[in-house]
Amino acid sequence: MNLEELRKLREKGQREMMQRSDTSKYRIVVGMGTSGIAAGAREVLKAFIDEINTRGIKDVIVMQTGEKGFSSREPVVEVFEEGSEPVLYGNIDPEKAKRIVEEHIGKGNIIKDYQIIVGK
Amino acid sequence: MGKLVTIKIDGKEIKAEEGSNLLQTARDAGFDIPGLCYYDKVSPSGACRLCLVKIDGMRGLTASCTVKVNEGMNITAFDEELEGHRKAIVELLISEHKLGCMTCEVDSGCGLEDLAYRYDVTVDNLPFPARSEHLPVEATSPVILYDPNKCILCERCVKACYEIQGKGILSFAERGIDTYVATDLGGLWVDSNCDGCGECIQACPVGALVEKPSIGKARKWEITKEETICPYCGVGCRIEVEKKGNEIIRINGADGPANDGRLCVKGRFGYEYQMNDSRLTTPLIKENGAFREASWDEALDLIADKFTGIKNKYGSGAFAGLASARCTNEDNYVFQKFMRAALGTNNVDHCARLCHASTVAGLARAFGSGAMTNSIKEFEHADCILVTGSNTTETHPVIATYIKNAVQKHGAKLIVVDPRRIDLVKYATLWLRQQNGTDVAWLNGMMNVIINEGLADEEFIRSRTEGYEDFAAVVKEYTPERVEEISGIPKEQIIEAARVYAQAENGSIVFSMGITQHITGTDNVLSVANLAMLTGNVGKLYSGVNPLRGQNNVQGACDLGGLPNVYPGYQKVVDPDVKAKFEAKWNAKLDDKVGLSVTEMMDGAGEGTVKALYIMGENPMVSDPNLNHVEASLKKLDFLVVQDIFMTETTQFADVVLPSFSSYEKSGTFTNTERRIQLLNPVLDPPAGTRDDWQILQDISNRMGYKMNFTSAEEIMEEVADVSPIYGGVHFKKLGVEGVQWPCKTDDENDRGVLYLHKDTFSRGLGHFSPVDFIPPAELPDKEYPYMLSTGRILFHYHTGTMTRKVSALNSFESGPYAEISPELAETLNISENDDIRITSRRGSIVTAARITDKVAPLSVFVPFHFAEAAANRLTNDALDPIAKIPELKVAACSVEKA
Amino acid sequence: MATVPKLDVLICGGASCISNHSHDIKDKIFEELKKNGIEDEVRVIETGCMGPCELGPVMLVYPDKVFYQRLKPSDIETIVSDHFVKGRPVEEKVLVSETTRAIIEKGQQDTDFFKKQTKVVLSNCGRIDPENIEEYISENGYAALGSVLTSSTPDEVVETIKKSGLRGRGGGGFPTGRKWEFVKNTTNDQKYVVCNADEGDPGAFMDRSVLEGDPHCIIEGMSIAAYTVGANKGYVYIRAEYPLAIKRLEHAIEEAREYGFLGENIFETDFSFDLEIRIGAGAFVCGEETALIASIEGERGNPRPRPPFPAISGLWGKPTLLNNVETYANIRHIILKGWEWYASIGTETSKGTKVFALSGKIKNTGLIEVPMGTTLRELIFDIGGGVPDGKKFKAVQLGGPSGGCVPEEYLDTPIDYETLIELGAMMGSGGVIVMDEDTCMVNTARFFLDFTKSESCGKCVPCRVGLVQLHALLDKIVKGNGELEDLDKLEKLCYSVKKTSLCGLGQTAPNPVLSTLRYFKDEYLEHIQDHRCRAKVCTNLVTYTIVEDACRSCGICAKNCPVDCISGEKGVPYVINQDICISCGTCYDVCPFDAITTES
Amino acid sequence: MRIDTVLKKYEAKEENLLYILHEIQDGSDNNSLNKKDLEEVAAYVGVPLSRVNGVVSFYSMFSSRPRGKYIIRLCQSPPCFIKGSVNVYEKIKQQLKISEDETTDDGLFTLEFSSCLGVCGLAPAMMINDDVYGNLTEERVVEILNNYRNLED
Repeated sequence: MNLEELRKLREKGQREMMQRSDTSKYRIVVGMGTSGIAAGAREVLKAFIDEINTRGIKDVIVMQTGEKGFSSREPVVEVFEEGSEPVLYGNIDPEKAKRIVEEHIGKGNIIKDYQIIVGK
Repeated sequence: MGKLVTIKIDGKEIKAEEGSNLLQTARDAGFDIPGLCYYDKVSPSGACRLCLVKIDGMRGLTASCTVKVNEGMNITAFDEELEGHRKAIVELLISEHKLGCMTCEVDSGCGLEDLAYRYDVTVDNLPFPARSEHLPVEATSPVILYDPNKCILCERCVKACYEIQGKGILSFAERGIDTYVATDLGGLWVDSNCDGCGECIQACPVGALVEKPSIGKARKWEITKEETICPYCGVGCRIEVEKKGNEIIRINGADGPANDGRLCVKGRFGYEYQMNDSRLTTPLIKENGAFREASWDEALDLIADKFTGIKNKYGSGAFAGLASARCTNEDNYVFQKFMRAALGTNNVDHCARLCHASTVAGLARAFGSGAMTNSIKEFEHADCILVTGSNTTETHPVIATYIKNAVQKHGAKLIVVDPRRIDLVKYATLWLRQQNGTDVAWLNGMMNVIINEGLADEEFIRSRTEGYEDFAAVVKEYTPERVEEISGIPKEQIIEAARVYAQAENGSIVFSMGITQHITGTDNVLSVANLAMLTGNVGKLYSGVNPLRGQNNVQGACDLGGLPNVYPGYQKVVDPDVKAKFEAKWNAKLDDKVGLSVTEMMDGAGEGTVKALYIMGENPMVSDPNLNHVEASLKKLDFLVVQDIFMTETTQFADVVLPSFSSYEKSGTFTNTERRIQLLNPVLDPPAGTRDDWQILQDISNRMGYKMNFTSAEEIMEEVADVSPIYGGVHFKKLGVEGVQWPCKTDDENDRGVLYLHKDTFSRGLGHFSPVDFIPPAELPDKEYPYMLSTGRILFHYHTGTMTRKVSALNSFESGPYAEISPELAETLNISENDDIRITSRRGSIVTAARITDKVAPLSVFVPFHFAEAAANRLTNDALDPIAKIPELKVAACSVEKA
Repeated sequence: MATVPKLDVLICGGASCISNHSHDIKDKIFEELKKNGIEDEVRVIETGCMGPCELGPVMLVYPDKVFYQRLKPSDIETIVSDHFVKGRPVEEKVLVSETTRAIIEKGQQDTDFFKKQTKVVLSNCGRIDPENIEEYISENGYAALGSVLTSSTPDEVVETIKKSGLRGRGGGGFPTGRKWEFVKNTTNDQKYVVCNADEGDPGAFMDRSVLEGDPHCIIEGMSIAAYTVGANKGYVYIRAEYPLAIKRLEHAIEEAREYGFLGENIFETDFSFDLEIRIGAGAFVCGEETALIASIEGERGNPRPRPPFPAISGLWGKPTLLNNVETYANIRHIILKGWEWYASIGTETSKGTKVFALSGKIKNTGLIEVPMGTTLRELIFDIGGGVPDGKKFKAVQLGGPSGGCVPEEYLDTPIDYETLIELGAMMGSGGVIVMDEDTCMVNTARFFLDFTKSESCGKCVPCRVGLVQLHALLDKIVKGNGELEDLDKLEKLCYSVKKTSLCGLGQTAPNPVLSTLRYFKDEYLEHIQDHRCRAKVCTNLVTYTIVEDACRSCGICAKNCPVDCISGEKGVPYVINQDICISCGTCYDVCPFDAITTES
Repeated sequence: MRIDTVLKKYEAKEENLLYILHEIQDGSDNNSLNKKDLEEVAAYVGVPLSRVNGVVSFYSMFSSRPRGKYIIRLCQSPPCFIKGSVNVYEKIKQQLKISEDETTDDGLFTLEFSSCLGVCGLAPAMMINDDVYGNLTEERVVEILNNYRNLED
C-alpha cells in the first residue's frame, strides 16, 4: 500500500457509494451497535431483509452501521434515497420495518410518525 | 556501590547511593517513617500507604518505598498532614484487624501493634466500628497457621513465596475487602504444594502467619536470640535461634552469606529432636548383648585398653575409622589425627565416599581441585544453568531458590537432565530424561554437537587446557543419533540443550549424586568438566562446575583429611615430603599407604582384617549400600565404638556408645558446599553427661599415650591453619558472619578466600580434557529383576533420619517409607496408591507403600533411603567405581510385586 | 421529497399512555388526517413518556404549544377538523397548568438536539459500515497515517499534537502531545502503544460506540502514535462485556493487515506495526492504566505504584504509551485538518470536542459530541431534552464514580477539565448522569461507594478499608441512624482516602460523597436530624399511610403486604400498622386508587 | 471442547492467561473453570497455580463454581441504578428464585452483577451470555426470561 494506491482506493470507494445509489434507489442502513441490538436492531434488520425478499423489491440494499448516539430512539434506521435528504427513523421494530418497506420503499411515502423529530 | 548523591529530608541533608530505596535510605538516616508492606528482600508494593511522603516536583503524596533516590530530591517525611493520614490508615487497619494481642504470638513484636501505640489508636477511640465477624483460621498446614483476620494484605508473604523462594504457592484470592491469602487454587493449605519453608512467616509483619509448633511456647520478651549455622545440608544457612531457657522456641533465617535469610522446612522447623528425651547422656557399654550405663572414665579406659590390645596384636592396619560429615572441622581434624597419629593408620574415611568421592577424584584430575568452583549466590546471575543428577529443590532447598530466581527474575535458561520429573523441571526450558546411568553418553552427545556446530570456546581450549585432541576424537563418535539410542533422549533435545548451554554468556553446571553414584562416577564428573572447559564456562563468575555437597560439613570432613588418601588440605599420604611434614608436626610415625575406603572397611571387617571400627556420628547401617553385607560385617568386628547424640541403627552393633554434642551446642566451624568456612555458635547448653566429639577423641588418645592438648575448637583450627595451606588464613577471629572461602592462605583480614576457582589458571595449571567412553551400569534390568531402581533424599528428612524422624512437624509432611512407581507400572501390576509392595533386588528385599506418580519413568522405581524400616540400601548395589570407590547407589535392577 | 409540515403532533408513547390506548388515538389521527387530506402538513410523532401519566393519553401540538389530555379516539375527529384544519384548539380537552407548560417547553427543545453538536470523533459512527474498510477509506481513512509516514518526522507529529491542545479523553486530561513526547524521548529497543478501551466510567459508552462504529479510526490513531513514539507493537485492551466491539475490532485489524495498514513496511516505509487485542474479564479497576498493564500481562488487575510511570516503565517494564479510545479517535482528524482547526474549537485550556454519554433521568439518552466549553445546561436541556416525566432536575453526575454531582445553579458553567474539577466533579470519560427530584443524594453517594468498594482491587489500605468504612457511614445515615459527627468523619476520611490511595480509583472514589456533602448537605442533615428523605427513597425513613377518603377497601394492599401489617374489612378504610411496616412500598405500588401516601 | 485444543491456539505465555480462561470457560458445560482445567492451564502457561487462582477470583466474569447455561449479568452502573435496576433485580429474583451469584436449581440461569454493560442510554440493562437487553421493565424481564426458558423446551 502506498499513497497513490490509497488515493485510488478512496476514489473507487466514493464512486461505488455513488454507483450504489445508481443501481439501488434506496439504501436502508440499520444502526447495529450494541445499543441498537439491545433494543432489537437484529430483528429489525432481519425484518427488512425478509420483507424486501418477500416483496421481491430489487432496487434497495440493506446495510449496517454503528450507532448514531440516539440511545433512547434505538433501534435507529436511516433510509437514503438518491437526491433526497436521508430519513431517520427511530424506535423501529419488525412491524414498523415492514411498514417502512411497504410505505417508504414501496410507495415513496415517508412514515412521519416513525421519524425522529429531533434534528434537521 | 553507585554514585553518592545528596538529598534533603525534612531539611536535613543526606548522602545516599543513587537509585537506592528512598524509604530504606530515610530509615537508615534515622527518619522513622512507618511502613508495613515494605520488606527489603522483595520488590516494593506501595500498598500500605504508611510511608507516604511529599517530594518536591511530584504531584500528591508518594509512597517512599517505591521511589529511587535521585540527586537533589527534597522530601518532607513528617508534617501534620502526613501524620494525620498515617493515623487514619492505622485506624483503618485496626478497624479490620482482629485484636487478640494478648494471646497473639507476635505480641510486642508486631508492626501494627507498634503503630497503633505510636499513633494512639485504640478500639475505644476508633472513629468507626471494628469488624466483628471473623473468618475461619487456616490451620491445616503442619507448620504454618494463617489467620486472615489478622492479615493486613501487605503482600509480603506472597512475594516472599514467589520472589524469594520461587515457589508461588501463595497469592491473593478474591479482591477488595474480601481479599485473602490463598494457597494454590484456594483449597486447604495442607492439600497445597506448600512445603513448609516458612519464608512467608518470616516476611509477615503481624501475627497473621505464625509457626504452628511455636504457638503457646513463649512470649516475645522471654526469648533470647542467638545465631549459628543450620545443622542440616551443605548449603550452610545461617539461622537465628530463639530460645527460652535452654529450649528452642523457633528458628528464623538469618542473613548469612549463603542464604540471605532464607531457610527450608528442615532448617526452620527441624529442631524438635534437640529436646527429645531419648538423647544419649551417658556412655553405654555392651555386656552380654545389652547396653549398660557407664562412667566416662570406665568407657574411655575400656576403649583405650581394647585399642591398645588390638594394636599390639594385629597392628595399626586392624583399625578403621569413619569420620563425620555431620561434625565440625575441628572434630574431624582431631579424628583423623587420632587415627593417623595415635592408631597409626590411614584407614579413615566417611560418608563422602558414598556421595562425592567421584567428584573429588574427577575434578582433581580435570582441574586440580575437587570442590564447587563457584559460589551459591552466583546461580542467580547465570544465563544458563544445567542441573543434572541433583533434585536440588529437595536436597539443597535454598540453593534451588537461587536457581529459580535466575529463571524467574532474570530469564535464565534452565536445562534439567534427570530420569525423574523433579520439581525443577517446572522451571526448566528443557528437560532431558535420560536412562539411568547413561550420563557419559548424553554429555558426549552435547559436546559432539557443540564441536560440530562451532560453538566451542576455542581460545579457552587453546590457552587454558590440554588433552583436547584425544578427547575430541572420542566425542566424535557420539553423534546425537547414537546418543539417542543409548540414553533415550531424543536427539533434537540433545542438540537444543547443547546450543542453549554453549551459547549462554555464563553457563553453570550443577550436579550431585545422580552423576556421582555410579561405577562410572568419576567418568561422569570428568565429562561434566570436559563440557565446562569446552565452552569456557569455568574460571569466571556465574559459571563453573558445581557439585552440591550433601551434608552440612561433608566438604569440611574432606578438607580436614577424613579420607584415606590425603591429610588435611588434600595433601597426599603417599607423598614422602608431605608425610615427613606431618610426622614432624604431629610428632608421630605415620602410615605411608593409602588407607581403606568405607566400602573396603566393611569388606575388611567381613573378611576379618579390620578388627576395630570407630564411628563418629555416622550411621552406615542405613546409609551404606548393600546393608545386609554391612550388617554381617559389623557383627564380625572385635570392637566397635560409636559416638552419636541418639541411638541409631548402627549403635546397636557397638561395644561402646559415647554421647556427644549436637550442632546447636557446638563451637567450631562447618565448611559448606561453596567452600565457605563458617563459625558455629553454641546457642544451647549441652545436656549434662555429654562431651564434645573432639574432646572424647583427645581423651582416648591421651589414655593411649598419644598426647593432644587442645583446650578449644579455636586452638584446633590454629593447628589446621598451620598444617594445611588452603586453610592457612582461617582463624576464628577472622570469620565473623561472612566466613571465608578456601583456598584462604594468608592471615590478612581482607583475604576472604576465593569466590570462584580457577580464574586465569587451574589449580593444576592447565585444565585437563579426558577422553571418556560410555560404560553401562553394573546391573541393568533383566527378566528376573525387570525394573530400574534408584534412591535418593526427600525434602522432609535428612540422611538416616536420626534427627528428622524425631521432629513431629517433619513427620506430618512425610512420616515413613514409600516407593514411587509410575502409573503404567501400577496398572501393570494392579497396584493402588498406598498398597504395600515388595521390592526385591539381588541383595535384599523390602516392603513399603506404593506411591503412584509420573515423577518416575514408566519402568523405574524410586525409594527414599532415609527410612530404616524399609531401607533402600538393602537393595542397592555395592559395585564400585574403580577410581573413586563410590558405590553405584543410583542404579540397580529390582522386581516389584504386591505384598 | 418531503414537504415541511406545518404542525408537529407529539403523542405520548409512554407505557402508561399506551396502556390507555394511545395507539388507537394515533391511528385515528392518521385516519382523520387522510380524510382531511392534510397528511403532509401534519407530522405525527410518538414520543417517550411525557410525564403526567395520570392525564394520559396526552398529546402535544407544535408550534401552537397546545397540550391535550385524557384523549379518547372519539375526540380526534373534532381536534383534527377544528384545530389542525382550522387552527382552533378544542378547549375542553386542553389543560393549562405549570406542568403542561413545562412539558410544552421541553418538547420544543427536542429540535435543539442537533444544533449544538459538532461531530468529529463520532463523524463516522452510524454512517459507515464498520465491517467494510473501504467505506472507511472512502471517508479519507488511513490518509492521515499515509501522510504522517511519508512526510512527517515523529518530532513534527508531537509538535502538531501538542499545538492542537488535545488532552487525554480518559479522565485526567493530561496533554496528549506531552505524553507522546515522553515516550518518544525514552531510549529503548522495545516500546508499546496501548489503547485503553476498558471504558472509564460506568455511564459512559462512547468508546464502545466508536469501536463498534468506526474501529479503523482507532487503528489509525494508534499507528500514528506508534510511529511517533517508536513502537512496533500495540495492544487494545477491551472489556469482555463488549463482545461486539471486540468482534468489530478483530475484523478491522484483519482488514487493516490485509490492506497493508498493519504489518511490515507500512506505506512502503521502514515503519512496521502490529496490533493485538487483549480482553478483560470484569474488573472496573482495569481502566486504571497500571492495572490495565497488569491485566494485559495476564495478572490480577492490581495497580502498580507510580513512579515509574508507564511512559518510562510500562508493559513488561518497557516504555508504554497509553491513551484511551476517544483520544486516539481524534488523532487522524487533527493530522488531516491541522492543529489550527482543532485548537480553534473549545476553550482556553480545553480544545476540540468532547463526546458525552447522556443517561439517567434525561429525555434524549445517548451519545452527543459538543465543543469543549458548551454549558451543562445546553447539554442537558437543549440537547438532552431535559428531565422526562415532568420531574424536576436535581443534579447531574459527571465522571461516574470518580466524579461529582453538580446542582442546578452551576449548570451554566462551560465545560472544560478545569471548571469541572472546581465544581468537585471531573470530566472523566464523559458520562453525564442526570438525576431528578426522585433521587436521594445521600443514597446516591452510598450507591457510588457501594460500587467503588466492590470494585476496589484491595491492594492498598485506604481504598480497600476506607471505602468500606465510608460506605458503612453512609449506610448508617441512609438507614436513619446517622449522627451529626458522622458528617465530620465522612469528610475527614474522604480526604485521607483521596490523598493516600494508590491509584485513581481510590483517589477519586470519595468524590461523590464530597460533592454531595458540598451541594446537598441539607439532605444529609434531613436524614440525620429529621429522619427524612425528601426523595422518599430511603425506605427506613419513609412512612406509608392509607388515605381514608381514597381507600375503597379493596384489600389488594393487605393481600400483597409481605409482613401482613395491613388490616381492614369491607367498607372500612384499611390501616397500616406502623410498628410492623418495613416500608417496602409494595402497597404503594399495588394500590389501584392511589390511596397510599408516603411521608418522610 | 478439549482443553488441549484451546491451549494449542495460544502461545504458552502468561499474557494469554485471560484469553485461555475465557475460552475454556465459554466452552465448558457449566460456564465455569474446574480444578483440573486450571491445573493444566497453569502448567501450560508456566505460572504457579496460585497465580491462576488469583486471576480467576479477581475477575468477576470467571467462576470456579459451576454456573448456569445462561449467565445473566445485571448492570450495576449508576445510570441503571438511577433508572431502577433494583426493580429489575427484584423481578429476576422473584422469577428465578435466585439472588446475586446464585444458580437456578435447573442449572439454567446464574445471576451476576456487572459494573457496566455500556448501554447506559438504554438503562436499565442486562446481558444474557453475549446478548444485551436494554430498556428493561419488569414485564420485559419476564418476557426475556421466558424466551430463554422456551428455548429449552
